[in-house]
Parts: sequence; structure tokens; C-alpha cells
Amino acid sequence: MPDIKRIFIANRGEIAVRIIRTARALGLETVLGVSAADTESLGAKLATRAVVLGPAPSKDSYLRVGTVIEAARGTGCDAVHPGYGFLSENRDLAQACADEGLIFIGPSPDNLSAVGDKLTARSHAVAARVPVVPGGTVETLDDATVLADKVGFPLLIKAVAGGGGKGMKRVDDATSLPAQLDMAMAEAEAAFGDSRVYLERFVTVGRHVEVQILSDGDTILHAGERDCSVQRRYQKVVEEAPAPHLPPELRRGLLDAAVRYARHIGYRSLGTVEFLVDVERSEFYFLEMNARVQVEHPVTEAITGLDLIALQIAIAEGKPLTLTQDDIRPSGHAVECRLNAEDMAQDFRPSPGRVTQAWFPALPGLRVDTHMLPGAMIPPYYDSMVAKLITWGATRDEAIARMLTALDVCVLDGITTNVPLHRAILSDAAFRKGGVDTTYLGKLLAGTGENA
Amino acid sequence: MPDIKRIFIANRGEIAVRIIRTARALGLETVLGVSAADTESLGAKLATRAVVLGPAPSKDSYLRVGTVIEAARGTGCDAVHPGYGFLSENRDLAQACADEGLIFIGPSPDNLSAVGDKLTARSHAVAARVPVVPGGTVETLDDATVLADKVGFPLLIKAVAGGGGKGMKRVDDATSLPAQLDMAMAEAEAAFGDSRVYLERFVTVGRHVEVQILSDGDTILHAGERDCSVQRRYQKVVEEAPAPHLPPELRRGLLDAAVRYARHIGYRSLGTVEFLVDVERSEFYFLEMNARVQVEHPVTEAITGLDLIALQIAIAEGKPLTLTQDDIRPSGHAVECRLNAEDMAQDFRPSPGRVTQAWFPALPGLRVDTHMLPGAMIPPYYDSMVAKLITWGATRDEAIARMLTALDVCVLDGITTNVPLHRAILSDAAFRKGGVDTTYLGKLLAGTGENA
Amino acid sequence: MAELTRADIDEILKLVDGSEFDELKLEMGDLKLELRRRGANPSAPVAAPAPAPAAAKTSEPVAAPIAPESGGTEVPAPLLGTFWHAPRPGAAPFVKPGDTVQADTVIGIIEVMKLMNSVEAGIAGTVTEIAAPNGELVEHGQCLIRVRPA
Amino acid sequence: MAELTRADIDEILKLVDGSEFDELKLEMGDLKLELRRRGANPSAPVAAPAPAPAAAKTSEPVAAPIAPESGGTEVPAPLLGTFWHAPRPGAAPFVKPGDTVQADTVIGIIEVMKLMNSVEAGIAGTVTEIAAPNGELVEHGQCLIRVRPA
Repeated sequence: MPDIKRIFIANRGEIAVRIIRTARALGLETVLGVSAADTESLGAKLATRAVVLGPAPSKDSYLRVGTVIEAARGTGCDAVHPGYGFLSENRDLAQACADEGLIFIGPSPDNLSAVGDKLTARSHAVAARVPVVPGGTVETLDDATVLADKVGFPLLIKAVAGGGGKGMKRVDDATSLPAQLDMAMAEAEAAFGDSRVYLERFVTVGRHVEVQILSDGDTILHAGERDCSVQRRYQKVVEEAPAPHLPPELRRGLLDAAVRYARHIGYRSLGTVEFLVDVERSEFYFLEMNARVQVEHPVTEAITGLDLIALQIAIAEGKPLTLTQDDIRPSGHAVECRLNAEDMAQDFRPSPGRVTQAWFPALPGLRVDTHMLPGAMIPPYYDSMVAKLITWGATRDEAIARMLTALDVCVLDGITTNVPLHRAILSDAAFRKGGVDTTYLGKLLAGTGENA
Repeated sequence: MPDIKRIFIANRGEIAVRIIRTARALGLETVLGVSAADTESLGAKLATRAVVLGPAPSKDSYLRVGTVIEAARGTGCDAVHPGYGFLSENRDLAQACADEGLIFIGPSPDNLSAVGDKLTARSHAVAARVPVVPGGTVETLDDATVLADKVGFPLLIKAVAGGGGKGMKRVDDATSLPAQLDMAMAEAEAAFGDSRVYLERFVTVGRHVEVQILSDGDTILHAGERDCSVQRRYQKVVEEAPAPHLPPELRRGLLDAAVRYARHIGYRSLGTVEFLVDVERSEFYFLEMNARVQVEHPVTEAITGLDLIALQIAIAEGKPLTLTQDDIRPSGHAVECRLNAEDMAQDFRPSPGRVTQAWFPALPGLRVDTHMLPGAMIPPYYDSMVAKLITWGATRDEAIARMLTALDVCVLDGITTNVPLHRAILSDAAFRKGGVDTTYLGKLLAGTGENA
Repeated sequence: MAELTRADIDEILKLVDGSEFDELKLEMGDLKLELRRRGANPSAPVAAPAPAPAAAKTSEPVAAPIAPESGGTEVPAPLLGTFWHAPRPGAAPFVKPGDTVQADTVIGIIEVMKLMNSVEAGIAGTVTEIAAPNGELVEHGQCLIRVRPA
Repeated sequence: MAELTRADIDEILKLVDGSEFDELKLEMGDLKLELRRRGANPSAPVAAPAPAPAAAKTSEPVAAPIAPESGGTEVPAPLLGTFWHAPRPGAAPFVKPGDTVQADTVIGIIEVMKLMNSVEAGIAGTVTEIAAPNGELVEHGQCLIRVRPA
């Protein structure tokens, strides 16, 4: 494929600015497609050109495949970068790019199909000998007893025909299995006319650990793992790399599994394989693969020195990776805090508005990815993330200390942000110890954290 | 001395912002004294409070010792940070602070006297066995022949009673000495009624190398050297650390001499000893000592990881240094480019005005110290420096490559800057080879550089 | 940089005073001038949803707030795409300057991925200018043609 | 950079006064002028929802230009220092509200490092307010007292 000269960016906010940063460094032009609400955004000002895709609501602008393609062609772009969210994993966009002779800076439509659906993605994991959460369908108590023996307790019983947690039962030991199974099958029969149920291991203490993949289709490398266990309602809040206190053999297993998965589906681009780490059993299970750049990619960049966006572009141009696995030598530790315009005191309600002051000075080991400047408007239509602070340290303690300093020194006035939440997390003994699980933040917020 | 709680900053521009950055990190309050032209500056907005010292001209505001003291006391400050330039090496300010019970974040009045005057400073160098430019007074040809033998050729003859280069003669070899001496003495007699002349070694190829000193009065440490040979009309343009291709024994001699000098005068604070390195003879001579933080201090911070402003404050509080010389382990290489609002095409005329866009994104190894934001006004009354870009790299080549990328990626619109000059220097083969002398930039600009 | 003198400002004031405008904002280099007529509402917030542009259905005469210099009201592109003056290559254009249009008169087509979207004038009057070139990209909100209201 | 004089501002004031405008904002370089007719609503911050229309009180005369709420022209501090109301502790103040001053009437002292600088009113009229407290720091340009011009 020919070298890219002008990239159409089908995104907004900090990731649009992040892509423009690397494009400028590579000497590439950029065209940013914006909604009518984003015409004055930093990205719109920094891009070589900005075009208005449509009105403020995403469905009328950022989510319109045809409009994006039309805009990219009409502005003479030769490639489309979808960022994250919006159309980034949309098979139709990738396909339309292929049909129109535009380079999609992401994986192939087939790759997107392979990972886009949970069940398909899981079946690929099984085929690639990547562990998934143990479980299976049972029709009788005998089946259930045999399977429960393999799966272990606690376990979950779900109706095969059900969904959304309906009729789900947690079983803590073998004694209560028969009664719970009876009840679950009766409920399933009553609710769905299908008494079959599914038994699955219940992970009491789980960590979210994901592996960064880089693949040119032939060479498949990993760039280490990230720990994203600090979540609020499945939204990542703090991420870090590497994952603290991960047993070496578990880490090795994770990294190998991620590469094996990517190889199995013939993946070609930047991507991330997400795992649930079962802390009590020291095992891990495949969750899903994200076929795009992640919000938290900077922590990987901080410990590896790579420019993942530049590599993503090079792969899209058809260039073979010139790196080998040995060239990627993570050093030190990095932490990322997502600053959101939201009001913790009002149940994290988004707080859009106009920024009066934004100052993110040079601090040792600090990187800030943001589209905030004094006077910036945060429209109410989109994600409330306004900045990512990333600190690097020779040790995890140093990275955390630097983040606490950054939170004190940086200024973002005019809007309410979740900075107090980040201070609380980074000062909390359990977090500082390292290796918290996905229930951690909920407990901290409920005041039942280790240190509450 | 008690801990400082509120610092009065008697400066402006990027250094005011730099001091506020460290003060915020240390949890200290700041009061910024501004002129009427700087009330909307970034520093004025970031400081805990800003007070207007006087009208725009420096002599009516930033240079008024009494006003600064009055303002510091009236706002309840317990310390004064003078930055660089303005009153930073003013003995009266240091003395007035002492008289008024304010901590001057700098050396003692006696230290300032010791280095404030060129001749006094030089005599201290001689007393401390720190090399100065070889030379001496002669009254006869015999004297001159003996001395010339020691000083070597080329040499300069100056009238002892003269000044400002009047009657200065360059002598390239022993043959021409008698005639030139006769002429010089006759001219001196005619001009000043005093025929005595001074013979001094003429350094054909000289580099400006300076040593960062840290002293609590007992412990005197150096934080390595900086090379500031890229100068235009005695103004530093590009600085770096360490000095490239400096012979190890010469570097050791420089560092030792700087510490010796500081110890000799009982120096206590942050300071810099400047040397002229005679490349052809592999010798060095004392130039002067700057008793303040330097514009180019970030290159030292970049290779040592120190926060020099924080150390300067701690020393001023009377805290002993907790570092030893072995704790300061420079690693890698750092380069600084001074971005000035000036028009190269118009003989570097300052180009004040309003900044329309300012964007300095996170790039690997880049630090930016600036007071620029979109909408910032650059008043015509002061220095034209608007930003300092500092890049660090594991090697000098990497630091330079990163700077070239930074110059491409960063945006500073609305004013004319010297960015093209920096691109030219950093791309020039002679600079990239490393170790250029102080005539380098003049030749590059005149189009007679190695690569012109 | 452009410089306004006091006399200029006087002139502007008089001019605006005699006009039908409620509000004036002027920025020239580092000069910024804002005027608002007594009793007039401040202008709409910057980030508010775009007001329904062309569909001025009622009988209120539309002021010519935008681009008064061209002598017409802008008809903005309702969506991004390729703007076509005529129903097919070679055919006569839907409208040309001097034509009279009604609110429902089709003035052009915007193509998005082979889908042809006809665009109506949204206002009755006389076409003064075809602003967007044939066969080229128009952004959402970009001026397609200008119409002097009837 | 263009500079507006006090006289220019007076002129602009008169002009606006005779006009129908409620509000004027002018920025030139580092000069910034904002005028708002008495009773007029301040203009909304850019991103705020539009406020109810200003209840303009029509023909009321325009108040003094700067700080109209206090009813007087500001006498600014010519330099930074400690402001003293009286020549020495315990003595009667130089001026108090209600006093009549001439342009050369001393209204206070600003002390800078033991140096006493007397400050003159610079305008003739009646003192309406002593704005800066006794014995405290005043910045350059800070309002010391207010005078209703004669």
C-alpha cells in the first residue's frame, strides 16, 4: 500500500488531538470531521482542515459511516483513523474504506467480525487454546455434579435461553447445588419454556488485565500488559503498566495467550486482548479483544518508549514491523488517571461547561493528553473525559507520588472534575499496596474500603 | 530559619510560572508582583495572588527594590524569589530582605558582592587557584617578551588605563610583537597619559561551558556542566548538557575549579560558574559566577532528575543538603532551545503581539517551560523569550532528533518566532557533530558555516 | 494589524444606531468591540444546538443576520456530502441566480454514498447566488445558495 | 499600539448615551472598556442560557463611567505601597467623605520603604468614599478614594 499523506480523523476530544500529534511528527496532513458542537475544539484548530459532519448528536455526525467516507474522499484523504469509541470497531466503516480505496487505520473487516461478537470471539479463544471462564450446559443433576466438580465453587447457574442476569443463581458449595439447580431449571422452564441451564465459574476476586498486541499480519508482538482493575460501573478510572504483583508464570501465560489469540484470527493492526485474572486460583480467562487503540495506551508507551499510533499507521500502510519481541523492553512503571468532567458529589453526574483555566506544566515523568485549553467548551453530548494524566517512575511508588504531585500542581478550572476521586485512590493504602480487584473502587466509594 | 509558607515572586514570564510550578508542588503559596502590562499573564492567573507593582516599564515596576519589599511585606510573604534578570543579583534587594526579616531565595549580600564585580570576581578566582585568562601588565619590551613566552600567541595588547577595546591589538607571532607593542604603548600614552599595557592570551577557538553549583554553605556540590556556546551577540540560543566531546580531564578540572571557587567565597545557594574553554590548548579560564538560577537550568534538571528550584528554596530555608556528590548521577543528554518572539528576517527585531494558538503537547522526552497560552499578550517592554523547549535523550542524537520533532509538532501562532533558526542549527552538520565554539552561530548566520 | 481610530468607532456607532441590528461584535486583531441594543437579548450561547436553519415556516420576515454583504439569506447544507446543481450530469440546474423559489423548491442534491438527498430552499424569494460549486464536498451548515427573501 | 485617552472615553460615553445601546465592550490591545447602562442586565456569560430580556429603563441618564455603583471617579494609587489616611498616627485624615477637593489637594500618603509620597486628588469635586483602608498595602492603580467631579 502506498504511504499515507493525509489522514481523515473520525473522532473528537483528546484522541483526535493525540492522533494529530503523531501525524504532525510524521509530516502527515490531517482532516478532522467534527460535529457542529466541536467546530471550536482544539482538534479542529490543530488539524490541517476541519469539516462539519453534521449536528451535535453523535448519531447525526460521528456515527455516520457514509458521511465519514464522503468527507474523507471529498477532502482528498487517503486514510481514515477511527480513534476509539464511535466507529472505531465498526465493520461497515472498515469495509466502506476498502471499497472506496481508503486505508482504514485499523484491522480488516474480517478481523472486526472475528472479535465483534462475544460468542464468536469466545469460540476463537477456545479454538486457540486460550482459557475462557470454565462452564457448560447441563440438563440433569448428574451432569451438573460432574461439571461443578471441574468448575469448582462458587459457581453461577444461568438459563441458557435467558439473558441479562435473569434467573441467575450463585451456588457456594456442593451441598446447595441440587436445590439451587432445581429452582433454576424450574424458573428457566417457566420463564423461557426451556429448562436447560448453563454452569459457569464465579470469580470472586478478579482483576482486569489486558495485553497490548502489535501485528503486521506476520510478526505478532506484545507490548506487555496493563492493569485496569480500578473501575466504576465497568468504566476504567485508573490504569497502570505493568500489572503489579502478577505471578511471573501467570504473566507469561497471559502474554502468550494474547499473541496466540491474535495469531489464530490472523489479526493485523494494533489491538488489545482483555483477560479476567482469577486471583484466588491464579488463573486467567479471555474476556474480549478490542480491535483499536485503547484510551489507556499511553501507560504502555510510557514503559516501552513506543509510539503506538505511529506503529498503527505504519502497519496500515503495509509496512512490516521492524521490531522484534526483544526490542520491546518495558522499564519502570506508569499510571494513568482519567480526568472526567463529572461531579462526584452528585453521583458522578457529567458537568459540561466552559473551562476558565487549563494548565498542565512540565513535571518530571508527567505526560498529559488533553484537548483542554482556557476557554474550551465541554459539550454535553459526548463522553465526559477531559484529560488523561500519565506519570512514569522508575518504581510504582515513584509513579504514584508523581501523579499526586501532578494532581496538586495542574489546574483545570471552571468545571467540576473527578480529581478528588483520583487523590483518594492514589492515597489509599490498598491501592498503594497494588493488585486490587475490580470490586475495589465500588467498595472505596461505598466507604467499605480497607482504609475507610 | 523557619519553613517558607508564602513566596513573593519578583519576576515575570516563564520563570515566574516555573517557580509557581515548584511552589504548588511543595504546597507553598505565591504572590506575583506584576507590572500593569502583565496583569493578565499566566503567572498572574496561576499565583495565589498578584499585585501590581507599577507601570509597564521595568524601571517603574520590576526593578524597584523598595516596591518589591513593600509588596512582599504587605501581602504577608515570608520569602522573595527573584528569578533571573531584573533584581536577581541585586545586592540591595538581598540586603533589604535581610533587614526586613524576609528570606531571600538566593545567596547572601556578601556572596553577591564577591561575584558582582568582574575584577573582584577575578581576584577571587586567582586566590582560589582557579585559572583565569593568562596575562599581565608590561612596561618594557623585555617584560613583554618574557610574558608573551608564557602567554603564547596569538595574544591581545590592551591599554591598562583604557577600556572598551580602545587601542586593543592582536599579535599573532613573536616577530610582530616589538612593533605592535611600541604602537600600543604610544597610543596608550597619547590617549590616556599612561603607556602601560596589558598582555592577555587571545582565545581563537573558545567554548562557553558552565558548572551548576549547589551549596548549603557546608556541602558544596556540582550538578555537572552545560555547554552554551551557541550564542548570538552574547545571547545564548541553544544550550545542552553535558558538554559534548569535552576531554575527561578537562571536565574534571572544570567541575573541581567551580566547586573550589564556590567554597573559596563561602557561597551558599544555587549558582553557576562560567568558564571559557580554550579548545586549541585544552585549557579553561574563569569568566564569572552567576548567583541565581539560570535560564538554561532545565537541561541540568533533565539529566540529573533534580528540581533545582526546590533545592534553592530548601537551602534558603536553612536546610542542609541531603544529597552527596555521588547521588548526582547525570544520565543521557539534554538540549534546550530558547524560543523568542523575534523576526529573523528583520535582523531579529522583537515581534510582540497577541498569541492566537499555543500548543505544546506531550512528546517523549520533551519539557516545555512557557507562559504562553492562546490569547497571551507579549508586551513590547521586556525580554522576547516566550518558551523554552527542552528535550532529553539517551544519546545526544536522540535529544536533537526529539527537538526537531518538537519544533515540527508544537504550535505557537500569531507572532513571529526564531523557530526557523533552531531548525537550522539542529540540522546543521557542525552542530550535530558537537562541540562548536562561540563563533559558530555568527558564522552560520553569515552563511559561512561549515555547511553553508 | 488593523487599527481603528476613535473616529471609526464613532462612525460605526452611528451606523449601527441607524440600522436594524440589535447587536454588534467586532474583532480586528487585538481590538474587540461588542454592542448590544437596549433591551436586546444577548446572542445565543456558543455551544447551543444549532437552531433549525432554513425551515422558517411562519410569516415573520427573516432578518438577514448572516452574510448580509452578499444580499441574501444563506441556505445551509442540511448534511455533508457532494453537492449537485442538476439532477444529472448535463441537465439544466435546479436553480440559477434570478430564479424565484418557494420554500419547497428543490435547489440541489447532496449525495452521500450514492444516496441522493434533495435540498429545498426553505425560504421563498429570489436566488442571488449559487455559493457552493457543483460536484464538490459541502460541509454540514455550509452555504449552498443565497436567496433574497420575497 | 493605539491608545485611547480619557477624553476619548468621555466622548464615546456621550455618544453611547445618546444612542439606544445598553452595553458597550471595547478592547484595544491591553485596553478594555465595558459600559452598561444603569438598570441594564449584564450580558450573560458566553455559555450561559440566554437570560430574560433586560428591562431597559429607557431615558435615564448614564452614570459615571467607571465603577458607577459607588457614585464617583476613582483616584488610583500612583504607586504601590502602604496607604496612610493621615500625615501621622492619631492626626486627622487628609480628607473624609463630603470634603471638597481640588486637583492638587493631598488626599493621603503612600509609604514605600520609609519614603513618604503624598498623593493628590488629580480632580476637583466632592469626596464620596475613602476606598483603601488606612495602613494597608495598595497596588499600583488601586482605587484610593472616590470623588464626584465638580
